[in-house]
Amino acid sequence: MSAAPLLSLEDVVVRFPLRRTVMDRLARRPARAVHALNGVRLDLHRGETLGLVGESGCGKSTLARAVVRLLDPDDGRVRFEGQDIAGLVGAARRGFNKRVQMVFQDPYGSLNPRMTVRQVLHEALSVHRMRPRAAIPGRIAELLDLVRLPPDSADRLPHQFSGGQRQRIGIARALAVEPDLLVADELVSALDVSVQAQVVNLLLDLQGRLGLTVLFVAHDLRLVRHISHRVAVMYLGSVMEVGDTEALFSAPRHPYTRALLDAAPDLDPARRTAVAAARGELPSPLAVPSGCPFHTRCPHAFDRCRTERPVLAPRGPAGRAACHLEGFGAPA
Amino acid sequence: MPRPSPALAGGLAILAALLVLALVPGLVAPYAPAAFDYRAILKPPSFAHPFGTDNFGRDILSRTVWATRVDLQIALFGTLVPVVFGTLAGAVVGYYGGWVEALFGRVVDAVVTFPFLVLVIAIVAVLGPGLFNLYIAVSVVGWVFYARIVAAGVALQRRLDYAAAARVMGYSTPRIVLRHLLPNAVSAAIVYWMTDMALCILLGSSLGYLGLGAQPPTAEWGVLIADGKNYMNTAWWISIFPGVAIVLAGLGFSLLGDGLADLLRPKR
Amino acid sequence: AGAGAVTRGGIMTYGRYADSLFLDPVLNDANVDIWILSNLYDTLLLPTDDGKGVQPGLASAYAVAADGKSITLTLRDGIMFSDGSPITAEDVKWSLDRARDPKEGIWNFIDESIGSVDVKDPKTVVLTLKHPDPAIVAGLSVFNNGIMPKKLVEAMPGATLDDKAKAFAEHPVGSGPFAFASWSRGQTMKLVKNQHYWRPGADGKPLPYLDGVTFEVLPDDATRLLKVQSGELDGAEFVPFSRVEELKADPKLDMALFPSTKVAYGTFNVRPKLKSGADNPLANVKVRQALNVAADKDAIIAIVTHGVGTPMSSFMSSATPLHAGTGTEFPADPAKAKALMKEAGFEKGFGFPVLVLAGNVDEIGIATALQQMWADLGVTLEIQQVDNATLTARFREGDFSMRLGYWTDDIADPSEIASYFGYYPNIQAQHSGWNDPAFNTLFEASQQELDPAKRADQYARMQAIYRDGPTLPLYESPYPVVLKKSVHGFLQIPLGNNIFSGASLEK
Amino acid sequence: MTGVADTRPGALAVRGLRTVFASPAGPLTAVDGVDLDLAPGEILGLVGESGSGKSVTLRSLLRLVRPPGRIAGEVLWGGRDLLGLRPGELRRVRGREIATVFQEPMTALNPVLTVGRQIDESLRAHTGLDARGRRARGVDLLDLVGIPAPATRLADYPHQFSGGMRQRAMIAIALAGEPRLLLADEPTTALDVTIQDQILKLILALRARLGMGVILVTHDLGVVAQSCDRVAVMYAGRIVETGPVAALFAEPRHAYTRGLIGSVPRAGGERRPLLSIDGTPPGLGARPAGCAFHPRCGFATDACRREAPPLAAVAPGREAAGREAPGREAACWHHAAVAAAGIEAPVPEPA
Amino acid sequence: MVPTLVFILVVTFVLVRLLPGDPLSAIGGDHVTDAQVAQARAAYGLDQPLFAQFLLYVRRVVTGDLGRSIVVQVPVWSLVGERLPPTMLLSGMAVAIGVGLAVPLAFASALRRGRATDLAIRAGAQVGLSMPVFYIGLVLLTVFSAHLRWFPVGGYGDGWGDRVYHLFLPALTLGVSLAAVLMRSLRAAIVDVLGAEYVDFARAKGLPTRVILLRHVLRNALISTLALLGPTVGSLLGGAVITESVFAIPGVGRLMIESIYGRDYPVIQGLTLSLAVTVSLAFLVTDLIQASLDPRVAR
Ligand SMILES: Nc1ncnc2c1ncn2[C@@H]1O[C@H](COP(=O)(O)OP(=O)(O)OP(=O)(O)O)[C@@H](O)[C@H]1O
Ligand SMILES: Nc1ncnc2c1ncn2[C@@H]1O[C@H](COP(=O)(O)OP(=O)(O)OP(=O)(O)O)[C@@H](O)[C@H]1O
Ligand SMILES: [Mg+2]
Ligand SMILES: [Mg+2]
Repeated sequence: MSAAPLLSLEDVVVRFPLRRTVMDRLARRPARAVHALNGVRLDLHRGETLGLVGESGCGKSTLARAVVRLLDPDDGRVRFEGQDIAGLVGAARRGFNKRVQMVFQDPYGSLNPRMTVRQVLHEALSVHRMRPRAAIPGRIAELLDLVRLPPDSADRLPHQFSGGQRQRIGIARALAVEPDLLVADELVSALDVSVQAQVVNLLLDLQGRLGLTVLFVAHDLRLVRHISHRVAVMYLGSVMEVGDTEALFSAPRHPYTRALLDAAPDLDPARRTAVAAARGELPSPLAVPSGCPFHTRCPHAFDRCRTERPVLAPRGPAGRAACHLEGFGAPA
Repeated sequence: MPRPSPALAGGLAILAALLVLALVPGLVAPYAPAAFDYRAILKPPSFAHPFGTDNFGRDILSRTVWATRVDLQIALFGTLVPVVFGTLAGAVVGYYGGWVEALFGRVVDAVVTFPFLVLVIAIVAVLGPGLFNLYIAVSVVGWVFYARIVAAGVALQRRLDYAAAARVMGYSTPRIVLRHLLPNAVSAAIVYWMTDMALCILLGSSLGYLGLGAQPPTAEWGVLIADGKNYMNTAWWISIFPGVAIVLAGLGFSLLGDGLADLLRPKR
Repeated sequence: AGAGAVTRGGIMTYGRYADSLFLDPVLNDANVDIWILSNLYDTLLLPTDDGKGVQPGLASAYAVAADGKSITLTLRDGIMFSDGSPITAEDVKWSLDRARDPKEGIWNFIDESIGSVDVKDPKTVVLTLKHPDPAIVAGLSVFNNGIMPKKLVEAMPGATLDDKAKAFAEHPVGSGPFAFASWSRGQTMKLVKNQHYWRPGADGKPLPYLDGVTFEVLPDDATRLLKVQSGELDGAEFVPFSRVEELKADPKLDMALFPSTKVAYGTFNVRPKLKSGADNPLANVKVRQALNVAADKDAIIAIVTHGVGTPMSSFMSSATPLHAGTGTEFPADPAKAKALMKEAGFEKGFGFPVLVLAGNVDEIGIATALQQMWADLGVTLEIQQVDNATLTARFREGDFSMRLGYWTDDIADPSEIASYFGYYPNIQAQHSGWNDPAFNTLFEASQQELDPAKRADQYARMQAIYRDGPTLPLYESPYPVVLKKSVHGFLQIPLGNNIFSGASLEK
Repeated sequence: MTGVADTRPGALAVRGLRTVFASPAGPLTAVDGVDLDLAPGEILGLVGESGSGKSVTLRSLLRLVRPPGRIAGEVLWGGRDLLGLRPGELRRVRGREIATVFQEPMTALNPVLTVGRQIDESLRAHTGLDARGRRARGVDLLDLVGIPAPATRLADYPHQFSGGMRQRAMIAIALAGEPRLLLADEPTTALDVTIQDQILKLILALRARLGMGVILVTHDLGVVAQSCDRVAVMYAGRIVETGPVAALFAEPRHAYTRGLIGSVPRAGGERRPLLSIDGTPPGLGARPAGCAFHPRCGFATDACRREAPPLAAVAPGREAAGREAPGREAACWHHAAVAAAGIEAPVPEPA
Repeated sequence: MVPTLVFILVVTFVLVRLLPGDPLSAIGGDHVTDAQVAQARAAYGLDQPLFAQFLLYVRRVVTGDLGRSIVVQVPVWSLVGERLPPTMLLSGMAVAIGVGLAVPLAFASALRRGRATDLAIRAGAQVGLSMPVFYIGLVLLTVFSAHLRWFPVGGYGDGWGDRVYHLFLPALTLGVSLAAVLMRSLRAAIVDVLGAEYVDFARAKGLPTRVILLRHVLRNALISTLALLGPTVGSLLGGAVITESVFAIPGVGRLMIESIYGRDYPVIQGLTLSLAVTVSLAFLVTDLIQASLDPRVAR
């Protein structure tokens, strides 16, 4: 994987300033901001599936939105095939979005409740002139087949579908413009396990058949492990560790990754523990701790962790971790 | 197609009946609305005049029926511009948010704090009395309420994933606002519209009391009620029947509003 | 109300349709004030109860010089302001000088003929006139010539006399039968008996009989009457005609219809071109006459006044001195109306708007009836309700086709109505643009004519000429006042003045 | 069919529980004849797909289903039928003997009342403590569920708490009446894994300390594996399989359970298709005849389409172990075939 | 608030001067000659260019001087000071009555949803909404004052107790339509809140029904309905214009109409300004109440 990455994030920073209320002004409280992304550096290679995990609020969705240009970074840049996407306007921007698509978490909110499946797909195909007018109905049928929706679903409204079927419609909409990169933000989180499995199977299948590059955002470690070639672990707006799936799961090199893995309930009833894997709660993204953001909960934290922010440094053959304990998790 | 709710059916039935009266008042009204009969002044309800007569000997039944046309017009034209313009303005405000929203907030403040009656009286005084100018006056103010409702709706819809999806699909802003967000954001405004139409009729009657509404001899429910004010003790029938008509119309609009609210609520 | 056994004491509460604006006799200009000011400020002469003549007031006697060019007034002995200070000749001169100053208020036209006011001795004041004025004696009984305490006004804070007068008017001290006590604007005004009033009552002791009068402001007609019916008020003005019958039937109430100089009429714009530049059919006297005879006054009286009014027989009321009409002016005659229209070349009719005062039930009633009556001529009348200010402004600019209105005399002399209705140089004959040289000449002559017979003849001719004038005479109507049966002696004279000095409450 | 009801205090026996919602389109049966047994101090996991009736079952136990829902059957709590109690008696059971914890602490806590107030009203309803005593107890309770500086947090509103703390607060409220049974409807689904882990450990610790039983409703088989003694699997308003956790996970006896377990990715199977269940659960109004699962089932035969299998013991000999370790039950005509198929084998397509 | 007030000031200033006629045409009536009009205009500075007039006005307003009424010749401050309290008391009582009626009715209606009580209450609300204010007022007056003699026929009274007594019927008149509006919204809110999970949780806690309804349901339902109250105050003032006429209350509503009809520029401007401030304050108060009921909007 030495070829140029398809997409790369370079020290991306995103902040959401909080609205100051009258009381804030009166009390002369300074303007505050949610630090959603604090300098994220990440590459996405052509044809791979990169899993992105982390606890709620750590910035996964923000990252995904920055990638598809639903928001612009306050600092740093996102490059697609080497080009800074922040500069794209008009037709160029539309062209970019044609190649980078997204599917969303919420099976209920991500489809316009008043548009039939046919209207949704027709709009995508015709706005981007994917097919001549006459060929559009045929293409719609193809797309439905691709995501394994029955052909008679075209004229139904979203509320007439189950959650899993809706996610398929979302996928079909994204695939209609034949993108290179598909960003899937918590695509299956809202679904039942059985339906999750259906959609995951579909995604695996499509990725192989169409050669898609996928950014798979999720908080379920088992799922991410199942679907990804590589995995990145985020915490409070920073990437803590990134590496090949197998290596990362079998020998995590960051205490946070370790804690996440330990906290995830194992399917095997025999492996019970009485003590919680991680202590404390997630700090507020309004006041990200200095130094290593995880130091407040890390059992291994020492003075340096509190003051100096560790950078993502190579660990092992194909991974990187942002931890001052270089030897953490290394095979003895 | 699901069975229409009782509210919707009831509302539609009432309004359809009123609409028929408005279109062909002659069907029910035995006399011309402005026809005098000096020999039958202030007569109580009788066979010849089922609702009685007023101080000009005009037939209250006929006037009440003919007034339907005027009042439905008031309801419609008094709200038409606010609905259309307010909806579009609200869409823009709701979509862009930020300083546009802040500015709009100021406008709302000003409109809500400004005594409405002053404005109406002023406009009527400048432009002359009559229904058309009444429409202008209520339109100047009314659009704000629709805009506020729609803006809130659009702002809500804008945050949903399907709006983000439309942007990721590379659709233009007008397409997103008009085709995607607006259809999902207008139902509250439409429901409010129904209430507003009833309120508009009522406003017409308050202004009629002040002489600023429909001009004589036009029969209009509010004016008819105001006409009967001095005869409450001696000729109650002058104002009772138009009063019933107003209540009925209000009921029709409000039922229709409730019914539409059910109907327009997007299915989940 | 028998004069024999009057009871004294008690406070009479009286419901008014609107509040006073302010209580200065010179600067104010509205009926809401004019009609009650005489209770606070006495004049040198007082109008008689029939409104047609004068009787002695603060002046116990007056003498007009033979040439008619001066008037000598003798002040009554022992007259005092309500605070007990004496009313002096200086106060009289000061008050009259202020009242006739053309820079003060709008009523100075009444005193236009006065050249100077001189104090001859502490009891005698002499008015020197610029020219003989048959109306000046009556003029001295008009509210704006009310006598005010010079010293107290001048002691008020304020840079100018106007400022002082305005400050004084908030807590006035006057010479009338009642003294100002308190005022909550828009709600109540309380007057109390002036302990120093000069005029004796039927029992020989000074008037008034009442301890005080309280005005309550009740703008809504129905509410005002309810308050009398429920016994909370002793009386109320402006009873809607539609309620007169009903109240007459109430055994506890006395539905009084005081004779008045009030006339209701329409005014046409008679200029050949309208403000918009369009031709004005109403400029044609035949058209106006056609409209006049097409309007059935009796029907209008039946509808609008519920039979209480009477048709006008001249442009002025029959209670106005020198009134000269007999019988209904322009009795209804549909056939003649059609003929006249044909003669005038308007066989097919035309349309024009009429301005009426917004919310005024009487005017709307009249207009609605006219609309119906004229429809037979092919005339479409469009009713436009406007507020008073708009009405006056458009009227003054000649920007109208027709308006409705009513008038009451303020002075017991026909010159006031004649000058406003017909004499072009004053206000263009009610702003109608009607300019009849013969009328103007007659009027000017009558203003200096001291011979009553000649003057009567001049007025008869003016009234005849005015039949081609700009108005649509409609009806005269009394002042409808409802009183409790226990109220005696209250009077509203034809000029509108509410006279409480003779009122008493039966215990 | 499950055996005789356990009448000991702290034991729960549910028999033939049915909950039906009236709707314009006809009755909707959300819970369709559920039998459950819970020994005192036992933790029972209730799993199943969304809409299978887990929450309604739980709410029906305390008659918390709102109109137009109607509940039938028996809920024997220490031998007393809760469905027959008068409102006043029921109130004394609710919160005092049986407490409830909901999934979304943000919506289950009243946003406009302080946490202290919400604990206080429970204490007021179920203890005789005076104001000072209640306050002291409130501090104790917050401390018990692991909220730092409890005395100061009593005055806070729910929105001032983090998600995990809210869930702890709700548990504290539930514990106010010192209940013998805790009904927990997805208490950790809204939480992050690390917090979920903490809360589950808390519940286990409290069970050990207070000896109360727990019914834990969840989607997550991992949660069941890590915290429950026994598990009941629901499908379309029925219990389709129950049994001790380890045994059931090792060898599912119902095709639905098998599909559920197979849908969860497991280490070693990366990027290979999962053992999913095709299709979607049936609607409440249109439950298929016979076994409700048959349209999605690869093992289905005509028998399944004809007749609904009863929930019956499937591991003979284990029943003798007694109530403390009731044996396995499944409602499947082909439980032997399912057990034989194992959880690794590819899915047979439904016929 | 300040920019809003400035905006309103400018609009009012321009608007009232667009009106046909001027103070003098309003008061002088038929008696005024053209010369007298010109003279009076000059005396009041109305002959100056509009902009100059505005500057002068603003300069004075900034120093707290609202000017003097042209028609009744009293300082605007004292006029407004006299007339504002009755309207405020009236509106306050109307709100109290409106809320007092709306809360129990909304509860009764929401708890018996779809049954006869509910339908009756909602139909009543519809009638309340559809009746012109002046008509309700006159009916109440006729029945309760004229016939039953329970209340005085209009007026304002002296002293607090008497005033409350006098204002009861007018406040009821306004309160009826207000109650109808509030009832509808509150009913919807209660229905919503009854479905909230914290109500289930409260029941699961074994709380008595009364506590659940008052502490949990009402309080939360009021929050959304309160948001409606602020804007209603504005329309309440509109309704007050007519109520004040019918019941002869010396309030600002009537003063406003009279001043507009009288073209009393300083009074119209002063009134608009003080009404705008009052309404803004009403908004502020509802915000504060809302904040006290809803800790989430506080901070
Ligand atoms: N539009 C926004 N305005 C303000 N804050 C925001 C906005 N969007 C996200 N945030 C905040 O930014 C932080 C990161 O949010 P993000 O949605 O990226 O997290 P996430 O990792 O996707 O969480 P989850 O797993 O809950 O989806 C959070 O604290 C969130 O509250
Ligand atoms: N009040 C109600 N009226 C009508 N149907 C209801 C009502 N409450 C629940 N249901 C229906 O009952 C069925 C069971 O719902 P329940 O909430 O118990 O499912 P669940 O297993 O808890 O699902 P989830 O995992 O999504 O919480 C669902 O189909 C639901 O739509
Ligand atoms: Mg997210
Ligand atoms: Mg549930």
